[in-house]
Amino acid sequence: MVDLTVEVAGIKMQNPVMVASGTFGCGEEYSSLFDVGSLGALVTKGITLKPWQGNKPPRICETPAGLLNAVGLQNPGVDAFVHEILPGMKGYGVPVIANIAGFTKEEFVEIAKRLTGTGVAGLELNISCPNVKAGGMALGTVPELAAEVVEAVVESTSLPVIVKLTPNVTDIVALAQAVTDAGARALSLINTLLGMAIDIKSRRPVLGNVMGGLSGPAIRPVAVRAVWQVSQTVDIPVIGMGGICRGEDALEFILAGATAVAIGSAHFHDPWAAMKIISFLGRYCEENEINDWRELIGAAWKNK
Amino acid sequence: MVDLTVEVAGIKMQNPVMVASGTFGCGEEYSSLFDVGSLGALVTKGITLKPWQGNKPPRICETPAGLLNAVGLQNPGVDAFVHEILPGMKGYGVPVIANIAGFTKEEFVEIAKRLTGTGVAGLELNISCPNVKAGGMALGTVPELAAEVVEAVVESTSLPVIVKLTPNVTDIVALAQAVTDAGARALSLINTLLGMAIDIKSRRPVLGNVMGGLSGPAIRPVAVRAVWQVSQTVDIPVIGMGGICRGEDALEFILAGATAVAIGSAHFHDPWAAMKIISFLGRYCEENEINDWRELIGAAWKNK
Amino acid sequence: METGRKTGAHPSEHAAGVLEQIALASDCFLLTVAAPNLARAVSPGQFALLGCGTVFDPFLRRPLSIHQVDVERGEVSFLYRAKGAGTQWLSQRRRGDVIPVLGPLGRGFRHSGSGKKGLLVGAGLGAAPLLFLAQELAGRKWSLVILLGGRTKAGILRPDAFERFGTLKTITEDGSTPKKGTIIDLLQEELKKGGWDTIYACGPRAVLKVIQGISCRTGIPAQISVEERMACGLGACLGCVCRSAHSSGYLRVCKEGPVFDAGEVLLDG
Amino acid sequence: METGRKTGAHPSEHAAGVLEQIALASDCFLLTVAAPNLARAVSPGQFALLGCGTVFDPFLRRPLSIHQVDVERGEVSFLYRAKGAGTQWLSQRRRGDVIPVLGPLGRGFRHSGSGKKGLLVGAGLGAAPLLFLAQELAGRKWSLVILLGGRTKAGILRPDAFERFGTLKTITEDGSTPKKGTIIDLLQEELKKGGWDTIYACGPRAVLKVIQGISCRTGIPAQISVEERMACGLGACLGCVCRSAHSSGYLRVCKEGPVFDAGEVLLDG
Ligand SMILES: Cc1cc2nc3c(=O)[nH]c(=O)nc-3n(C[C@H](O)[C@H](O)[C@H](O)COP(=O)(O)OP(=O)(O)OC[C@H]3O[C@@H](n4cnc5c(N)ncnc54)[C@H](O)[C@@H]3O)c2cc1C
Ligand SMILES: Cc1cc2nc3c(=O)[nH]c(=O)nc-3n(C[C@H](O)[C@H](O)[C@H](O)COP(=O)(O)OP(=O)(O)OC[C@H]3O[C@@H](n4cnc5c(N)ncnc54)[C@H](O)[C@@H]3O)c2cc1C
Ligand SMILES: Cc1cc2nc3c(=O)[nH]c(=O)nc-3n(C[C@H](O)[C@H](O)[C@H](O)COP(=O)(O)O)c2cc1C
Ligand SMILES: Cc1cc2nc3c(=O)[nH]c(=O)nc-3n(C[C@H](O)[C@H](O)[C@H](O)COP(=O)(O)O)c2cc1C
Ligand code: FES
Ligand code: FES
Repeated sequence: MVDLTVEVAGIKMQNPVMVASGTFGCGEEYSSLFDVGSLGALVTKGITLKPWQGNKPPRICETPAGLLNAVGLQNPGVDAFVHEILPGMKGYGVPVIANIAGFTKEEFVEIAKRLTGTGVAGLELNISCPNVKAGGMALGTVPELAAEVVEAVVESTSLPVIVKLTPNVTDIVALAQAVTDAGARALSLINTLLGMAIDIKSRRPVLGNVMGGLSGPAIRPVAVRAVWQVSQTVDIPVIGMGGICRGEDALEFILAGATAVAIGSAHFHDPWAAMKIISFLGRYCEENEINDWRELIGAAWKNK
Repeated sequence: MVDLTVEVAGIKMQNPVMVASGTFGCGEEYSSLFDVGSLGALVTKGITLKPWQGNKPPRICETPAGLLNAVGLQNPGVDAFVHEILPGMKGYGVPVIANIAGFTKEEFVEIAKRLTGTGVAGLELNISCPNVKAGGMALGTVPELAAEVVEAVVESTSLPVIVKLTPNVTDIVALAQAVTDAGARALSLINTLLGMAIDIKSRRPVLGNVMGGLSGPAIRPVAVRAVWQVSQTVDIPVIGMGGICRGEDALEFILAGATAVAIGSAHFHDPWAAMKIISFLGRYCEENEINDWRELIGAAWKNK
Repeated sequence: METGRKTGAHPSEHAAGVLEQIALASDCFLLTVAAPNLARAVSPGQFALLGCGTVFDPFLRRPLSIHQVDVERGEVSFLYRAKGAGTQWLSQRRRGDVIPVLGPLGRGFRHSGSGKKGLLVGAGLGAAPLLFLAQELAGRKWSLVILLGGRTKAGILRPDAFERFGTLKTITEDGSTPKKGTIIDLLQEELKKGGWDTIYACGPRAVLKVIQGISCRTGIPAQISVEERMACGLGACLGCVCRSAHSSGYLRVCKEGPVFDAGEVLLDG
Repeated sequence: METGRKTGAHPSEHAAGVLEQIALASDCFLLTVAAPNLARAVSPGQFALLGCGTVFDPFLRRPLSIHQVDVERGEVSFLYRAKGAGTQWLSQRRRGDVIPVLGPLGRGFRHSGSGKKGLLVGAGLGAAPLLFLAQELAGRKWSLVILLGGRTKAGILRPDAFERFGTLKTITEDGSTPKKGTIIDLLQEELKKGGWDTIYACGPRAVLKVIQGISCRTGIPAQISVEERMACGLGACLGCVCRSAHSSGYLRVCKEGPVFDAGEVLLDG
């Protein structure tokens, strides 16, 4: 068996294939389909300080080669997460990364504190959810504000802090640089693109929340571009995501500079997508006689 | 026959279906397929001051439900355009809108001057082409800079000035507001999303230019969102574009607030796309007994 | 003892070979596939997600109720309307083609005891999940009255199949059946006769809402099969929710539903 | 007088019904469609854009050379490799399916006079445009030697069809034909015999580049059919360019090509 291990933000993973926040529930939902313990890492749905209901339906709208979602952070809050959900998630024996979303800097810090020492392997700061109106977006689009939040969280926890960036900005590199300087140990790229759809029958927006986040293969070129730009600039690892559906797509992100990848919307098209991607990477390394798969990281810009 | 006429930036069109810059050549290429004179308006490929070679191939890369292009403003320059191309384009009897791209404010002004009085019906300022490195992008992403260019062009020509915005910004509304205040008579939304693809065989970027612009149905939700946001803010007409392939898509943009639509990448999927969309709109109005189709503009936010 | 969900019926993927695709009237199709494991595992009211299309457009799988099951032959049928791109693609599959089918999914109809009196109400495509239910209830000696409504006579789907399991009554909006009116008219008429143990209903939201009201007023328990746009179908993405009547939160149609007790959910968004 | 492009052969859309889809070896297919107007209008070396897939993925049409034409029966054939999503979709079309075909497109092979000596060089799928050309040249009493190369014997496509129009010589990299080596080896050998009027070639870029060199050194005119990624196929989008050898600009493969004189283009990007 090929060695696919990797370390991201100090988190050791048996392979670089994670799941993307919000698309994989607590893992349990998929556990009857395959061995969830064979993933690189689990990432939770966004966790807020208080329980959060999320947006009114419809929350999903299919688009060409993708979908819009406006789930809007429905979750039971950090305390219920720790007591009711986390124990089950830890049971798979792979690192659990908590995706957290505060509406203010102070909330981010408070959530981080409550998760410290609970056994989560790291925090993924979602400073970029397009489905939350209360400031989440602004936080993630202004380098200084983003850096402030990251710094505060880093100071308040011993857990490694991964920062998830939005592509809905003029300059993602500046943002990446700012949060790296503020102490991020890794970056997740990308969150969804802000989009919407209108139902021509009702002549009204399809989504209950009007706007939503676009994900799936449709956005893959935007995500590859972000990974390519950012991974050449910062010296912390990048977790690539956005439309990865097949092994070939995962490899594209790795060549662009991703040290790990996360599979999100692909689960909706093929629930076995992540499993197939793991096999693909192993097979690819074997067939191409690659001893250390990490040579492939950023190969598209390293080897000219 | 239903009346589909409309006026955008003072330009009278027999219907609201235009073509998107760079996807329709000089019109001639499509004239053996259908009557180019039945379009609402023609829009030229980006015109620069001097002849411009464009980027090295490959320039095209298919992506899920879309494509990346890195053509990069290949054109014979404004003077050759006026003498060699424009006469043919005017021959179809529909307004010809010149899409212009300067590398500096002064160039924009100079191109505008040379086009004034030549019979073009208006100018579409491309301050947003992602395939030109020399400043084009920065111009289009900073409201103050964009406004400066627009103001200068507006002062230098009697032609109506339409401004084409990039979606690769944090706040497209701020940009729209700034160029509107600077004298734009209409806005074109959206140009392509910045993206890229890597060939896993060669392990190098697919496009000769590395990055390119993403267009086609994949980006439609982003474009609809931009039209929805901007049309509610500014009081000049918005020309919607980005992934419009079918009559239903065009209607979606109109409901979102577009006063006209432009068909781009759809031509590559179905060269008759624009013709089919015009028929659809006529039929739709008849079937729904809509006397004035313009009632539909922005209906998704006007009628709640 | 409440039944209706087979224990251990975990969802899995079935590479389902198309056996038959029959075009019924009004864009509706009856698709039968070979899926023996699914046939064995599924209960009435549950659904499956069908992968449609060749590459990534359509991207999402389409949820369809299980319409009919033949465990012995290992066959599962779906009754559906070819509406958009996904179901149109589906309707073009022919014998020998293979469709990826994820199922069984969701919580189906509940029923207890035997020899009860059930009223099945199917408006249009709402007939889809009711045939399998009718078969099961008839097998438990329930006496059933099945009401089917449509806009036209062609919209009354599979009347012959339903007649095998109970008394079928139909109504159409254009009067192309003897009775003219809406399914609700027919239902009101039937309710007057009294003695019903449970109402089972599927159809457009407007119809389900009326039935919620009827159930509340009359006290006759009702179960309704609800539709919402879905992504994962497994309860993981929180995409398919419906407002809960008992808490301030939401219930997942793909997990807590699609069949809800009439009083469980609010159907106004 | 130069011929090769029929006057007034404007492109148009053909709803082409599939007549036959034959699987040749090594993922290659011979697809024959009914397209009488296209059959009449097209010349050797021209191509068509085939719409692939049901919705918007694949999005772009696939360019394929015209392989064979039967004007009387109104049939057009394509010879292609099922590689990615588009051509795989194509390879699954069966008799009765309809494919949107836009053509004829581009500038085909040029030839003048009759009774000349032509050398046709097809590497792998490069055979595709050469059969139609061989037929036309043979009809003008050209004497042809046709060189086909492949990695294996299965990669030598349609040898029987080619043999009808000239002397066929083949070579494979693995030696599964009597001759082992590359198409270039075979070409060098043939060139030694001298007396050639024109070389016509299609195949991978590396092969075409060698032929450009040979044409330049020997002075034998050569025409090469070039591939580039395309969007519109009509010359409108400037997507498919190739560097011009005579100016500092670019030529459109879909309009000025796909067949170029060997000296017209630079193949290094
Ligand atoms: C649990 C469940 C069971 C169902 N059972 C049946 C059945 O047995 N027979 C039948 O004809 N229909 C059934 N439906 C509705 C069916 O799923 C939709 O008609 C179908 O998904 C539409 O897909 P399309 O490709 O035709 O339309 P499109 O317009 O292309 O669909 C676009 C997107 O919207 C979704 N969508 C559109 N309409 C609906 C809807 N009414 N409910 C949920 N999602 C929708 C699609 O799944 C897709 O993601 C069921 C829905 C649910 C939720
Ligand atoms: C003028 C011309 C004539 C051709 N004639 C033939 C022929 O007769 N037989 C044959 O087998 N092939 C031919 N090709 C190549 C053929 O177009 C590609 O193999 C095909 O488009 C690949 O599509 P796909 O769906 O298999 O691959 P994908 O990888 O899914 O294609 C992705 C995109 O890249 C493009 N692409 C990939 N490879 C090529 C290529 N080599 N040339 C141009 N575009 C490419 C596709 O068109 C599509 O837009 C020709 C190409 C051109 C330009
Ligand atoms: C239904 C859904 C819910 C999501 N919820 C979250 C979330 O709670 N927090 C977050 O950071 N990202 C969330 N995302 C974004 C994904 O994690 C991912 O960044 C994005 O979808 C792009 O990847 P994909 O194209 O592979 O899905 C969600 C995406 C989807 C589709
Ligand atoms: C091949 C190609 C060339 C383009 N060239 C230009 C251009 O020269 N100037 C410009 O403003 N936009 C250009 N565009 C952008 C389109 O005009 C349009 O804004 C964009 O493609 C989105 O619309 P679509 O999805 O319908 O193609 C080009 C797009 C494509 C695909
Ligand atoms: S569809 Fe994902 S939770 Fe129901
Ligand atoms: S493909 Fe558009 S110019 Fe050749």
